[in-house]
Amino acid sequence: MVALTDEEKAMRDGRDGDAVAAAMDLLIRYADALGAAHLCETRNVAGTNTQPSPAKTKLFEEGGWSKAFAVISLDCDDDIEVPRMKVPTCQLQHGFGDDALGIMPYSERNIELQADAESFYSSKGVNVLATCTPYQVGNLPTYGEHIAWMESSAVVYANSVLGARTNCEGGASTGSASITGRIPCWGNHLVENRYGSHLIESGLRMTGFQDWGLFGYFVGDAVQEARPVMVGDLGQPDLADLKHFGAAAASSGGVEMYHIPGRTPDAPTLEAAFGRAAPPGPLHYGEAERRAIYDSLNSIGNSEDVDFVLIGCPHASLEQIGRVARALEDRTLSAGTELWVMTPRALRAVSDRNGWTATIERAGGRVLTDSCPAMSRAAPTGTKVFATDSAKQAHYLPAILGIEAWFGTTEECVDAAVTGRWRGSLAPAAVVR
Amino acid sequence: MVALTDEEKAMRDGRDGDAVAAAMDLLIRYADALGAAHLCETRNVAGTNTQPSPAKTKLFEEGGWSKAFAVISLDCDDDIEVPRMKVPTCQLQHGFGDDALGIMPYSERNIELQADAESFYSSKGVNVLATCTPYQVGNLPTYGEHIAWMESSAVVYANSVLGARTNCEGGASTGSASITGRIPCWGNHLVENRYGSHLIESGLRMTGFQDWGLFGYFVGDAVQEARPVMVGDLGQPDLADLKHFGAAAASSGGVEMYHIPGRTPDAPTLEAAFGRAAPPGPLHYGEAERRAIYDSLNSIGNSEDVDFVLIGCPHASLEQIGRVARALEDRTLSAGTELWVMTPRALRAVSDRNGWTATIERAGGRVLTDSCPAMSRAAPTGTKVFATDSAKQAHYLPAILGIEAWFGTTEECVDAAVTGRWRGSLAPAAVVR
Amino acid sequence: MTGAAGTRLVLRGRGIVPGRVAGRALVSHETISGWGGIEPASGTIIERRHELYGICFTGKVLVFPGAKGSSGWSGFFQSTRLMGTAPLAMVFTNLTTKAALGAIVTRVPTVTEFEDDPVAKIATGDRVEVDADNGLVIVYGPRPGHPR
Amino acid sequence: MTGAAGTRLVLRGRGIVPGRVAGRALVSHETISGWGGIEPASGTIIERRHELYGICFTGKVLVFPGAKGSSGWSGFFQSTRLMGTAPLAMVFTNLTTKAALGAIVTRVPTVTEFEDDPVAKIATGDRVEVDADNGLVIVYGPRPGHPR
Ligand code: F3S
Ligand code: F3S
Repeated sequence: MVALTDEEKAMRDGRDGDAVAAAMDLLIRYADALGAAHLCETRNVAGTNTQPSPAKTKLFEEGGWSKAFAVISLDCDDDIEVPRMKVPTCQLQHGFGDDALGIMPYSERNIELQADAESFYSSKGVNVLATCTPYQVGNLPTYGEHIAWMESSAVVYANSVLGARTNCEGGASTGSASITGRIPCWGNHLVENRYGSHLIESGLRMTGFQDWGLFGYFVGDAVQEARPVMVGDLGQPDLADLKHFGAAAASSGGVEMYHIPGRTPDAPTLEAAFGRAAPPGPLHYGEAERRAIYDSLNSIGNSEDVDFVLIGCPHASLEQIGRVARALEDRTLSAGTELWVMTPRALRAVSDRNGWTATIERAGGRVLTDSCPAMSRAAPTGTKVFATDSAKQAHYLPAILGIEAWFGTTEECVDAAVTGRWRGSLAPAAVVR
Repeated sequence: MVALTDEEKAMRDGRDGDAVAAAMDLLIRYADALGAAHLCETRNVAGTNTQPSPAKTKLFEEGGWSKAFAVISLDCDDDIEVPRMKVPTCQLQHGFGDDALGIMPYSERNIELQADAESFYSSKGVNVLATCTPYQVGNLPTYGEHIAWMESSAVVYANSVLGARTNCEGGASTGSASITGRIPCWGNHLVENRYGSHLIESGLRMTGFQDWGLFGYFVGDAVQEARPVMVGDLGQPDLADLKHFGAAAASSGGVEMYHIPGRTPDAPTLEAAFGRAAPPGPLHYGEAERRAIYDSLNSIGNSEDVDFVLIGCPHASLEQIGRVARALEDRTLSAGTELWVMTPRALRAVSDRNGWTATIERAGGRVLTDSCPAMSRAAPTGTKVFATDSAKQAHYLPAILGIEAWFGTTEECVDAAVTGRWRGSLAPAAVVR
Repeated sequence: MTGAAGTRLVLRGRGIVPGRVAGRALVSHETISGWGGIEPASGTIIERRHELYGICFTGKVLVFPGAKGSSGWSGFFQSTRLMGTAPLAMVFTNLTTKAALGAIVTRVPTVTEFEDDPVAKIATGDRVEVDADNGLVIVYGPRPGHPR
Repeated sequence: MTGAAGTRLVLRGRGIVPGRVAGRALVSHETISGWGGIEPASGTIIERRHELYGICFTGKVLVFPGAKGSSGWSGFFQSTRLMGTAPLAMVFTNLTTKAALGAIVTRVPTVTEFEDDPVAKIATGDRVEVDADNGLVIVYGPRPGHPR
């Protein structure tokens, strides 16, 4: 049984109202299911309440957003009043917003419902970031900070790259955390569970963004939910590289935490990555493994006529938008092809200011926000074949929409948008001798 | 003499044009002055080229922005053509923009000149973030990444909180880095220079944002340019706390790097913070020291009639804006008092969406971007007494504008804006027994 | 009850959502995704390369190694409850936050942390009783006495 | 030259911006800020609590412990060059990126990394020769032979 502080008992017993009591009840059931010894305090919650779903719509129609919050975010059937968020709580990606109207088969009713939900949650103090990359827009937990986040690609970034501590939370646990400031202290919150479990030895140097995505997809497939430690002469990753790597590893497997000694903060050295345990025998990543992952990500593509290009999964960094804009300067998209760049609305404001949005739109592309095709299950009408530079989107979108996929570099994707044809191929690996 | 790679020699010898050759020449002179053995590669540069100054205006009038870039950013008197940035380069805070027009004594000509400079630099690929907190808006270097940043508050954050590596660079070094991707590998770039030099033992728990600012101001004053290591039962800082702490330490001293064992990534433990050296005898931070810093920051205030309140130095986090909005709900500023919240334009977009900007404006306050009163030497006309929750702004603004200052909590500042009176006082310290 | 006729096997684990139910097992040897993995409206597995692609789990005792994929897992299974398509019970091997929270909000009896791997011991179609109050899963086999 | 009449002291350091000049010293015992510390248009120290508050350094050999404050340091001193208000030379104790880059872009002979601290050895008004080509600062005193 989870041990509670006096403060936590008071919340459970109703001192702060029914909603807080229900939240504590859910957290206690959840902590007990996990076998957590106690709860951690948190001041940083990232969840998703606003995205439309049939179940949510039904609840809203029954009893408004309070009802939807009670059931979905607290697992509570009572009529409760939703209090203000107790701790800073942000909204992650949700469904498409206004900018989607009329450009894809996405329901106007969903857009309206979501806007309404957004107003409701804003009035309760939720910070609507509307992105899967809160760390790109000012929600930057500090090293060792206990946080309660959803979104697998954000969770793996927060744990591994920022050294914050979170499990892969869900709607009810983040909802309950937001009004109590508590989350079960289990799993990734405890140092002893953060050490590496698998050693991956790369014989290749990563030559860029695509390489980091391929490597991440390999690693996730190889270790599933475990905690891989990557060594080798990998080169210096930047934000976009690690964002891409982690999202891929969280898609092909369920990686929530990894170490790259010297490049991620929890492991200055290989030894530190494994704690007191000896590193296990290594798995090798070389040319053949890289090629196999590339081929597997490209096994769903048949037709080389590309209707749709998607950049920005996880949501594009400023550098990525700048790269797309540069690649599209003085070019025009093929008549039958759409190109979308997904980014947080806050970064779209920077893209506008830098003239990147205008360059992309002049070529016929779009910079969209809040969601993505996989999340909202919507691509341009009639899309049969899509291309992306994201291993994660290539993993999910064909399954979700039943379309073909090509995976390549950012520049190959832009080329496909301009020519309407997929002409990508895997560049030679940088083998370390 | 700094050792150059073949690639660097080719740049120096003009392979990539005159501007790149001039940049290499500056970097070589600079590296030799420092005694650097070699240059590091960098893909992340943050500088400031666009802010108007009399010297810059003169150069612009002589030879356009190319001339200004050559002289100020490369220390070169030749007529050169400015190439595109070679590596991702962002623009830090500059002068006030459009949103300042007519609300303060700030020259319209400066605003025009800056907008013109901004277009020029955008066309060269500069990412105009226009903030002293690039890490809040998507420029997030990874652990161990070599970067070349200006802005002391950003430098100390990047080194200490993110574990990236940068010295406190200047206009010419960042200008040269932006078109070469190189910076002297010296100082904070080398692990052996990153260990702690001073031990600060706090007998107080930090109870919030103000406490972190007071503590930072104390630490900077005590260690000047050195590398302090803070221990004690400090509590869990969040982004805003460490942003504030570092900016204060960089203002009262010149701290570029610090450690809080377990809270900053370079030092999981006290021992790790000092490397192979034994920790030196500690300096103590207790109630008396906290009180003395508070009194010193408040020694410039005489009149309790506050004309102006400034929040957001370094530029406000979303949580800070939300706090101000909440404190201003259904209130109205005193007729004679202005309240400004400074934040990056990207976060202002989020503030707008969350309704916070509207709440603040409804009360009579403003959310402004791009700069700050100290940077642009401009406050509302007639300001005699200002109040702020930022130790850094309290340190600089009275000197720059010759006005009186009060330093307090965010809520005390908002109260001063609403009542027109300063009623702040130092809350009791949380003494750890 | 563990001594009833036709009892094949008693698996001992830990109950994490209380309750007792009996029904037919649906066994997945592969982990299950929520988002991109199931369709709550119909209670079916929709991941194209999954061994249970197209199969409906509504009213079944879902036996699986664990949860994978997006953090929406619990939300997707909660939706099955709200849409009336939930499984009857959950029996899984690996305890993770996704699976634990998912089981809780699906509100079906759930047992995990077994001494023996349930995925290896139970076959689709087996009649099983899930006694989450006592952390037991009793496997009766496809029909009483039928050899496997 | 080091043997010339009236020589008081030779300080040995490292020249980081080449050149040789002679002039009067202006000594600050406190570090100097760029932004918020000097006014380039007039070449004066403007930090209110600074020991040299209101003093002009133009044409002087500026002797100081080091640079402090904002990263605009080099830019502010570069502006003194562009506005014609620069010091004649720089002599400082602590080498940092701010001070090194500032000296370079001010383009005045500069020596640092001394065996003896120049701030302790030189007084305001001393005649000094800065020989940055050889890393030397020769201090002649306020007038030849005058005891200090
Ligand atoms: S929400 Fe983000 S991580 Fe990818 S699947 Fe959609 S862009
Ligand atoms: S630029 Fe930023 S750090 Fe403070 S002095 Fe101005 S707000």
